[in-house]
Amino acid sequence: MEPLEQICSRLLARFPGAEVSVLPNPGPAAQHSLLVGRASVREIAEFLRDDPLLRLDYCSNATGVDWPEKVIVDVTKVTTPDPAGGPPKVSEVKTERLQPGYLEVVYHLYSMELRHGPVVLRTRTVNRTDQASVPSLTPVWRSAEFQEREIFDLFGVVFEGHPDLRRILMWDGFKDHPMRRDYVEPEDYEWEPTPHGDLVEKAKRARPPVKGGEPVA
Amino acid sequence: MNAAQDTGETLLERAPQALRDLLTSHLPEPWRWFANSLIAIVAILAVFGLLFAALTLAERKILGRVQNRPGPNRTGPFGLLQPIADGIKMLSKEDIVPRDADHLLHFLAPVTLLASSILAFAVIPYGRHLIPVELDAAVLYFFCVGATTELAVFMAGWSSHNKYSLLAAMRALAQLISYELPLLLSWLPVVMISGTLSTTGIVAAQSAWRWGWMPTWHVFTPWGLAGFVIFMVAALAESNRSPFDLPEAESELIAGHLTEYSGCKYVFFFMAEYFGMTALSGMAVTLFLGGWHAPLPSLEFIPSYVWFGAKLITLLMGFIWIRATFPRLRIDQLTRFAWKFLVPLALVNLGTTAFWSLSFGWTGPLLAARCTVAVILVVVPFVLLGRRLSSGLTPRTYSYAP
Amino acid sequence: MNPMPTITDEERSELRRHGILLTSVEELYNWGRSHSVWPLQFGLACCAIEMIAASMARFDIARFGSEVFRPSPRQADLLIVSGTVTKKMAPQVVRLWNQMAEPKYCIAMGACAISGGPFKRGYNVLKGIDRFVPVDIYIPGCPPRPEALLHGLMELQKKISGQSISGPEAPRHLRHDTSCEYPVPEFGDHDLVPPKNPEVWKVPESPPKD
Amino acid sequence: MSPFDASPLSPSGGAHVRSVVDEFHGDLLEVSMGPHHPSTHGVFRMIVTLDGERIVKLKPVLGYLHRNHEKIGESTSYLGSMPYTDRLDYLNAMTNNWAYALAVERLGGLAVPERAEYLRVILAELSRLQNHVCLAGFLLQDTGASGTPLMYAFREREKILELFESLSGSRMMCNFQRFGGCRTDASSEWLGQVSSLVNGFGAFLDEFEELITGNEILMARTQGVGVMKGPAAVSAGITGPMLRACGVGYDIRKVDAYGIYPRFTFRVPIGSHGDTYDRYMIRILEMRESIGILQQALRDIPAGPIMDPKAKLRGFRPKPGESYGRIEGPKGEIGFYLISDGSANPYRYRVRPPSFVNLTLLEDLCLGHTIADSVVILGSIDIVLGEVDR
Repeated sequence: MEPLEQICSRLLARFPGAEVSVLPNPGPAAQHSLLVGRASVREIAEFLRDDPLLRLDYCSNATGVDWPEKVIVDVTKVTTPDPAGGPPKVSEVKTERLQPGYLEVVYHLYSMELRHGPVVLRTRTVNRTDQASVPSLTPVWRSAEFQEREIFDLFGVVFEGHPDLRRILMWDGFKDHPMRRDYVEPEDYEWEPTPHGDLVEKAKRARPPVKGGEPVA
Repeated sequence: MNAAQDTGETLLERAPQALRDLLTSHLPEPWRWFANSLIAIVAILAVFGLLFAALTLAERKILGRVQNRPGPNRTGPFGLLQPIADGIKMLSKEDIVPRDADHLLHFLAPVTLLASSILAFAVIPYGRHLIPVELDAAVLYFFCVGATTELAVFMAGWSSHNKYSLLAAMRALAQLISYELPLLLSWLPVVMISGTLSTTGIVAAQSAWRWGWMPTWHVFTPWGLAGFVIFMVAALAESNRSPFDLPEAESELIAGHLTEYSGCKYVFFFMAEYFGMTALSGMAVTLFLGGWHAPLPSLEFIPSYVWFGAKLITLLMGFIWIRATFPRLRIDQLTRFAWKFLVPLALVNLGTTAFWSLSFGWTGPLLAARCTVAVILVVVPFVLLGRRLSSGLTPRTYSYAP
Repeated sequence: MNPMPTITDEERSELRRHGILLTSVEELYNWGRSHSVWPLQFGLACCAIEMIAASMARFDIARFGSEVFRPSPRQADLLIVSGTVTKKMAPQVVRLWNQMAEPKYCIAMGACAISGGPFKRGYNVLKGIDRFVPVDIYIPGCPPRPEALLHGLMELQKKISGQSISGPEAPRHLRHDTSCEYPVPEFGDHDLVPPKNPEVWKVPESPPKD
Repeated sequence: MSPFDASPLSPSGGAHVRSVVDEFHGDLLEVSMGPHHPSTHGVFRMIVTLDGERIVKLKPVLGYLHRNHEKIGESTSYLGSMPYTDRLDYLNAMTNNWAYALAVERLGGLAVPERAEYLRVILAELSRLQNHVCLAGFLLQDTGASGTPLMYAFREREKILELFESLSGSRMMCNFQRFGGCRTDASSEWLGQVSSLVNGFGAFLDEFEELITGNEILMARTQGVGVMKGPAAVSAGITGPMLRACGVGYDIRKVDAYGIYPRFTFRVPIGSHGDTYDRYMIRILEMRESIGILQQALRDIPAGPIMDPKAKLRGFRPKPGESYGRIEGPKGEIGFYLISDGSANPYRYRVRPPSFVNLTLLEDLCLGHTIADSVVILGSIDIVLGEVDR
């Protein structure tokens, strides 16, 4: 299979306005990924599927990743010359900036015909609340049908154009999306005999006050 | 019932009769008839009730044997008391009637089913002198009573107010009506040959010996063999046994029409299934296997009811064996099998029987011709229809990826 | 008049050894119930495979008369909760339990059915089926071996044999002060409503010493 | 038509929500099969709309065994997730372990000693044998064969489980593979036991096939039932024996050549009809190939260490990055997708379960068939709910 950079440049040539970039994977696995903008992900997916050199006809895995907003601390060194003529004073200035959170959908694509892969395709939502939608790739690969429903259920990514977007694993009246990192699960640990760290803490919190016993929060 | 004074009759042969007479001989005439009938009813209920218990155990034991395992062996010696434990439990279990069910029909279904299956026992000759009711149209009566089961199964399915039960009821109707026809057609030849609808008459027609040792049972003629096989297949379907146990198909319809039945009513259904199976086997013995006749002249000293019992149990074991080994058919395949295979075969078999009956007097080389023609008339349609039925179904060969 | 002579259990078993069977309605009833426990054909997760294995040739639950796995709850006596009960599944399990005809028993098979087991931390995992259904026998293990299930069945038989028809020890279905129907929980926003049945399950009074 | 002319939406309407219109104004019956049903292989549920007995609409409902595997995996260390993977596809703990170990090894850049690779192959193929033999038994059970084939299948399964137990200490939940090798070494007696089992397995398969494969009822129930076409299967991401039954010879053991599979000679059987019978037969044939692989592996297994000395099990903190590792499990492609942020727990832990994706085409396969067929088709897909719902 041709290298990912080449695919990326071919894509840019084919779809001039598209946002396509290669997102490197720093780990030893070296499975780099194609980061594609929401707007053009459907066309690019179709191109990847139908291009005779790639023929990525098989979408093996589709999954979501939650990247909540986080505070990134940028440290810049500021050098102020010492008025006394000594060595210049180096001080660190910390600026905090808020990286907005987003949800990411990752597709692992293989070719059954040409027997190569994987090409990792990623796309991102604008944020995690009101604009958490990306185009559905189910019309391109049917195998995404259930997996996208699962991502919708557990992460809350809304797939535009999905034929049957309903909750799949949780019940219909369920609120929230439990795989998000800030999901607070209902606590009903009344009793926890095994020392499971945080479980014991949760159990202690939920325990009813004991008469004459140790005070329980 | 007059006691025929055959020469070979032993004391044991007359024992059931004698015992009854001992009990009722002192009664005045109308009461005596009443007592005699009552004793017959009690005897049938007792014998077949026990046979039902033994059969459930035998089924579990034989299934176990087929499947490499011991089967029930903890309840009593060798697990012999297992049916009793099951009975105690089932009869003492809560009886649930679903709120939305049709209460009257829900109650009537098992009762009707059980009653009609017990009624079928009335006309089967169990031994030389053992027949509860001597009817001229006994065979007709038997199958009329048997047809009531369809009604009862549908009642059960409809009244339960359960979708699975309803589907099962639809299946049951389709299945039972489809198989009623081959069942009826399969015993018509017997009536044609023996010229009577009375079961005792049919048994009597099979009492002679050919060449001094070979019994003239109907199953030993070409048309009789075909009729017997058709009868048994249809009987399997009529009694909802595997591989035709579609109304009760566990893997699709939970327990079919039984889904909403618990406790005592469930036992009734269960009993009726086994009673029906037993009655149909008993009728098969009567129609095709020479009734209570011994298979060899030298074995006639053994009482006739023992022979009847032995043949009956052999057939019942066949039912169990089939259950242990076959997958289940689908409903369309099931009806297709009845209409496209069994019914034509049974109709051809009528023709074969007519030929057999017309060529009654043929001897010498003509006798050989008679047998050959009859065999051809049975085998050729069987092969042709069978081939059509299973066309396209073959084991396949597989290739390997490059 | 003398009161009816009573006979002790030892005497009775002594007599039985000599071939004299003395029994009472109670004993016969309990014997019948305990030797014909038909389980519901109902599997949840990993433990279900071991439950199937227990009914297969090597372990053969049929020896105890229990191989009749009935698919319909109406005809079953024993609910084997074999595996993780999720919150989505819990109402179904309770409903099945309600659909079974008395006398009925429940075995919690495996760590998950007892307490949530390894999946206790899950947001969708019920932390023990005994929050909604009264459990007769707990079989620990993940999953318990088929032998353990057979042992659980034997313990259940012992438990049934020890019940008396009347009095405070009577089984549930023979008493008038208890209901045989259990409320089915409903789906809430995050959890079941209610999360437990206080009639059946009570928070342990005194937590164990840490 | 080449099997790769992928069209994502099948002619039957595919992924679209079907609205059912009954032309004859007859009543359609909606039946909810499951989550408690004898033949849904666990707590699977199908909402089936029936016209008589014919299926006009079928909607699978999942999640009754959703036990939050992925969420738990994200708050557990890399080593701590290994026992949880056992409980995904609880028939095949060994292959689940391997897939997870493979993903972590890629994430951390670990090597695996040769003897461990051989052990993995032996255990994976044993796992495949017992999975396929169970599937054959369950499938026949679904056709109504009152338990007999299942009993014979479980007889062989028990023998294999005994081997697993003597090696790992547990019958089903083996927790045997580690990233960088295996947990315990196999003794030569154990290998001898495997060898005698493998040598006898062919005879068992012959017996089993003789008993049931040629049965006309079985053929009538399975041939032409639930036909799946190659293009639809490729697009729907069907993998494993199901995919190969419709003529696509895609086997990850050959394609990815992970582990030491290139060293073995084996063939990949493919079907031509794509129906339930093919799915059954492909598994029988795969078992025969597995016997060959096992014999080669048992012959060639070298002595040596079973763990990579550089692998650190406790407190394993891979560098930030991500990896996707997949193997050919008995049910299809089982993959693990891990994202590391450098801490002791994975940032994202995702299982790509084969049975879950294989269910995608369930409705298409069942439409037009009867309710009895739907049970058989579901049986031939070979789902395990622990994996479908996770």
